[in-house]
Amino acid sequence: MPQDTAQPVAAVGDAPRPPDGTNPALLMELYRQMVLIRRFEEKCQEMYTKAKIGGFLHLYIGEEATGVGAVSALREGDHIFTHYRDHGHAIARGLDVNALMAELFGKVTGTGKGLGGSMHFADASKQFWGGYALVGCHLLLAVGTALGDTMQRKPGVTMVFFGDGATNGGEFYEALNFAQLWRLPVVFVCENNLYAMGTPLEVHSSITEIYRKAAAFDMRAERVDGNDVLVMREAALRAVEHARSGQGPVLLEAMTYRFRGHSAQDVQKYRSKDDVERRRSNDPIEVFRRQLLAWGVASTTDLRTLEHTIDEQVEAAVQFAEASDEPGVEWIRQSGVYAAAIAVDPPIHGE
Amino acid sequence: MPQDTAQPVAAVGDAPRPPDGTNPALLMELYRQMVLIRRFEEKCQEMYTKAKIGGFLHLYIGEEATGVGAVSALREGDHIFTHYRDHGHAIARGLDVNALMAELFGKVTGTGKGLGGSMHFADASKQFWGGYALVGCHLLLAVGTALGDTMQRKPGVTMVFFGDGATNGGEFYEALNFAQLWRLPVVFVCENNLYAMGTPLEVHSSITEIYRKAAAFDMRAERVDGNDVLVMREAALRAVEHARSGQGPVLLEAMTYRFRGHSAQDVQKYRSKDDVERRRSNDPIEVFRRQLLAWGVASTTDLRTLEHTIDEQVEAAVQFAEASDEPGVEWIRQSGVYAAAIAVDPPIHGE
Amino acid sequence: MPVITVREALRQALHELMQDERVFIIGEDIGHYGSTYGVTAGFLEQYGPERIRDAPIAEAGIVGLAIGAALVGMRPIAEIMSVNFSLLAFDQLINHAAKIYSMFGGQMHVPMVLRTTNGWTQLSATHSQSFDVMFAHVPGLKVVAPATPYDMKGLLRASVADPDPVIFIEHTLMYTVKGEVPDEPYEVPIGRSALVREGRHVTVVTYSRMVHLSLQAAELLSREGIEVEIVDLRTLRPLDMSLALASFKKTGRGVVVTEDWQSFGTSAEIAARLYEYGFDYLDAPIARVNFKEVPMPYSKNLELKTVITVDRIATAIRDALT
Amino acid sequence: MPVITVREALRQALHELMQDERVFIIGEDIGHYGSTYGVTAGFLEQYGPERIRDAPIAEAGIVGLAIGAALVGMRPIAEIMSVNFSLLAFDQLINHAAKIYSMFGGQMHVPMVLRTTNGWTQLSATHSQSFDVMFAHVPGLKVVAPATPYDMKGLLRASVADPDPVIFIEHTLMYTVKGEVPDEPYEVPIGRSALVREGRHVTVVTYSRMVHLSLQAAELLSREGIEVEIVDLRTLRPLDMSLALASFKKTGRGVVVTEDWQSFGTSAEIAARLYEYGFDYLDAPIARVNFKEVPMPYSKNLELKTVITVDRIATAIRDALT
Ligand SMILES: Cc1ncc(C[n+]2csc(CCOP(=O)(O)OP(=O)(O)O)c2C)c(N)n1
Ligand SMILES: Cc1ncc(C[n+]2csc(CCOP(=O)(O)OP(=O)(O)O)c2C)c(N)n1
Ligand SMILES: [Mg+2]
Ligand SMILES: [Mg+2]
Repeated sequence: MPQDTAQPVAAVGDAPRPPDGTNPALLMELYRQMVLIRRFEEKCQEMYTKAKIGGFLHLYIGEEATGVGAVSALREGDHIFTHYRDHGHAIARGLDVNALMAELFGKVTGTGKGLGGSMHFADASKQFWGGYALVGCHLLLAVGTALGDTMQRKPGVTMVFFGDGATNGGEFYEALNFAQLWRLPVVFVCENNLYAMGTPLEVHSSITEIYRKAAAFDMRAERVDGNDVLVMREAALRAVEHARSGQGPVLLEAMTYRFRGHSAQDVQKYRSKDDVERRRSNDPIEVFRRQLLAWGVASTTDLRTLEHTIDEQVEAAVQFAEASDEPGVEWIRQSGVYAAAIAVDPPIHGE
Repeated sequence: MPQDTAQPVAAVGDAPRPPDGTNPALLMELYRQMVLIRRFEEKCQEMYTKAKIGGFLHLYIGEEATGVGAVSALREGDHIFTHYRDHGHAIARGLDVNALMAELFGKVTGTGKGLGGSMHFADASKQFWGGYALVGCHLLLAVGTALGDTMQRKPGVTMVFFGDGATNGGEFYEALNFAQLWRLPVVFVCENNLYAMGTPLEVHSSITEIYRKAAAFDMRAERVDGNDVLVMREAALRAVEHARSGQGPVLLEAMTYRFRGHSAQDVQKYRSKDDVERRRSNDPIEVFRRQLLAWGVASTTDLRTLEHTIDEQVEAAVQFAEASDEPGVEWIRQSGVYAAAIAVDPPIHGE
Repeated sequence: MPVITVREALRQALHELMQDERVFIIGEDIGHYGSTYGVTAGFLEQYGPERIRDAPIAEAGIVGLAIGAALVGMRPIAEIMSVNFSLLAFDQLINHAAKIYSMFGGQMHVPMVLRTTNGWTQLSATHSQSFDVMFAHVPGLKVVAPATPYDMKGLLRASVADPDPVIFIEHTLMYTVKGEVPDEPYEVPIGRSALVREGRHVTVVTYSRMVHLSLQAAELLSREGIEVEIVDLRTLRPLDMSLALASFKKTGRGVVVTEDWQSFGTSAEIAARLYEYGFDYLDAPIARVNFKEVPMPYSKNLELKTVITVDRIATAIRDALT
Repeated sequence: MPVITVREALRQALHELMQDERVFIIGEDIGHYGSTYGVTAGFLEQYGPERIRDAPIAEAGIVGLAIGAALVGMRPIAEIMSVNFSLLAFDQLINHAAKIYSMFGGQMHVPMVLRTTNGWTQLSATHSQSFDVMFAHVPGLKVVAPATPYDMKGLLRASVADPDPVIFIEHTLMYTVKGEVPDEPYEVPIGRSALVREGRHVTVVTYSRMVHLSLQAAELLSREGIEVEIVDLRTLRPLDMSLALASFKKTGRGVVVTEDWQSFGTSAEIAARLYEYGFDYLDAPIARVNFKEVPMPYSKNLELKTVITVDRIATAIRDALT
């Protein structure tokens, strides 16, 4: 029965010590990733204002715990798909920050040679199959890699990220049905930040507990506090294990919040400054920082040193991007369109 | 919670007397409709073999109780949408049998002037908005008429028919979400005949209790015996009342079975003759016939007379169709394409 | 006459149309968010959530509901914020909206309008496309793509008044374009092209944003002594070629400028018609100016080489004259 | 060489392709039902449900899963039984399959094939369409539409071998067409047209089922002393016009026959290219023979007036010569 597969909201991790199985090095690594994402995003905003970055820019600020916690549950050989709000997942998966900044600058040293930009970070070598910009439509691709792995008897699990707004489009449901019908190893991670662009959750979805949508497929589902990186990680570990062991897919609903607008263009009419401030007092990075200090995992100096290194890394990424070349015109020829371009006579317009 | 909205399977109507509120005239009318559908369909098969009817032909034989029971719960001002297997619903809604047969013959006296054929019966004057041939996609139109009615403060309820196979496509879910989100008066009737073309239910759907898919939207849902016309009618009356009173949409899953192939082309490799024979012993028309006799609603002679009249009616429909003219060439001009065709220079190809 | 932007012209038209109780707007982020391109900003506050319907992200649903509501007497204006998302509603538009009138023998019709946008600006491959040709190919749809504030207002009103489904294509880079627009209500008829510049050397046939770039190219060329005549098609289906052909008979030389991929794009039909009906006046092959045939690159540098510029149009016109 | 039907040729190709463990087939009713048009009949029994995947009715899902599986090394053959249903998968095809290679800077590619069918026979408005132009318009897709059993087999093999997404368009009225097909495996290259009949008076450019009707028209006309040259394009994207242009230089007269609506259809691009590149050899306007531009009527009588017949082709050719 559907309700059996659903779990109550996990409590914010206010335990007196870190959970079993998390050693200090791991905790510090999670913290490092979260801070790196935050600083990277802040730098992006700055570079956008300076017109070094163009197009749409969707920042992950405020949601770092969700991406970092979830991705930390994966191992090599696993797959990731995500949406246009993809910076956090890419950094958590260890994509090269220089290449990411270069991508935003539209340079040939970018992850996608400057062809994709902010919404389309990808690194095939890490099976990070990319950010996609059609809301909800990439979920089907994720079910496809899981199918491909299964048919090739590979042990990979596919994790796919999307927002609350993505759970009303038909593709979401088609994806869940296929995944459950064929018991494919997919972990669906819904980042419920309470808004789809400016449309509040209760305005766009007939139920506001997204994890319950899995009931239509008898799929295992869980709602978790995506603001707490360790709670998120634990839930993701359970889900990944469930999927990898052949028991089928899982839907995780991570409760989170974005502190910035939907994109750099958003003037945020739909929520008040106060609302955002209230949520900011529960900043996932601050919460985790206090835990690390309380648990004696690190000292204030340790964290400052780390944060400083991160600042330097982000600054270096900007230098790298700035110094890089733009992609060549072959990318607007057929050779940039097809893995195997076919010459014809007369040539295709644009050659 | 989702499970609260779901009801257990209603038992086959084996009551010693007809349910309250069904008078003999109504019972006879339901019987008449079921037999009319059956005879009409048998005649269609015959005419198809004689090449009087072309294209795809999807018969409703075996499923009569579902359509007749459900449609009987509607009143004037209510709306119907259905799929390509639309003959039963059209007859139950009282569309003119002559015009239906003429439509199949491709004649201008047809419901759609011979433009639509078997898959596209319609009668706007009865708010029977038509049969549609893209599986599951017409559900959205049905939610649209319900929205239109609501905005105009009209009391209409929209009933929409579709198969089990239609509940895996994205449109089904989008429709349910919109309907529940905006509490629109829609009754979704899924005719679960256990197959989508030749693909068995358990091969195409991750859950086989279709009504439970409504749980993703907190929508009221019920599984009923669609083989028993009175059980079907009762469930439909409840659903229509629920919708009309502003409490929102309902999903009804009617368990039924088609005795013929998916379409006239189907050689039915996917099920055995025995399976079909077993189900035939529970023929909804026979079951209801026995009830009528047992309840003393009619005598064998009454029923024979009625059946005879129906045979004559169907035969007359064939004569009518045969004698009718074909549609004129204006239907393959722009005037047949647009409610307000716009003349341009040079004219559109085909003028 | 007041000079206002395309955005303002559309807002005026929508405000006027909302006076009709049958009209409502359904789309994503048209209300709470304040409208992606500002066209319906403030409408939710003024008309309320029943008539300004913020929809879930479900493009098929948005269009499907609009069709259904149109069947029962409403005049829905559906909005898909970017045409790139409209692919998700292609079945509803092509298999449903475009078919209902004809397939049921004229019993019912679908007076709905789909407003959507073409456009680009470093939005990369899936957010910079034009599917004009796909809509224009489908009998049963009417396809309108105006260029000026005046036509935006007049054609939007005509589209909503029309009993058939209309695809109304705007352009994200055109909302700030200005022009004269009367305060009072008026309609511009669907299916009528317009002569937007007189000239005698060459005929440019175009529509939507390319009208403005073509006008700029014409100004440039005018200094070189080349006088360009420009026809704005305004509607793609039905396609009124009468003015373009009249001009072509005069000039014998044609340039078609459309902001989409060349192969199997809108410029193919426009050029083919010029050739077919203007055959006796042909002095040279008709040039076509289009996007380079690639998914749009993000890099600004490459993007600017992919799209159409005033210079590219001017060059094509000069070439057509030699 | 053995003479077999198109259906048999496709079956042969698929059986050969299934020898490669990376190949699998996903689609509706390809297994239990026994395949709508019989192409994969018996495959479920032979290859099992893991490789012959009967899918739910979810066209976006079928294509999306195929794309994903292709990314990780599989060679999926997705089937959408009728192209009319493919509109539901347009976003997956156009925004995903066609973009992935380019948008991510060449890091990955999508070796999937979508098999689908055009066709009609009293199936009415929503089951009788051709969207060839919509596919052919999209850079990133390759679009193949063969006419003969030989090409069906050879091009299907080439399509599955190709590293890019290929739309492979069959025709419901062509499965029983016969022709010579070698037993052994071979490939016909994508992007190469073929001269299927030599002649000297007029050039017919066509593809898919219209090749056969054009051949019949040519036979008729031959008796009248008109010798028709026929070019089968075989692939729409990329479009190889070399043989058509070579022929046109000889004849100076062209007829384009395509089984879709004329306005903004495939014949527009083909004609435009003939005009553009064959300008110096033009003797007369190029004729186009197409469907009447209406949703297909059910009535047999009207349907036959809407579709293309051998007679209509012959008449167009005669007219082109006068
Ligand atoms: C199919 C489609 N429809 C609409 C859009 C425009 N759009 C981009 S993001 C977005 C909101 C998505 O909200 P959600 O899924 O909650 O993700 P979030 O941005 O909150 O992370 C919309 C409507 C799109 N990109 N694709
Ligand atoms: C979108 C779409 N996909 C596929 C088809 C082909 N098709 C027609 S009916 C059918 C099976 C539908 O099964 P179900 O919904 O259970 O209805 P039933 O025919 O059993 O009443 C299929 C696959 C179609 N018409 N439309
Ligand atoms: Mg959100
Ligand atoms: Mg069924």
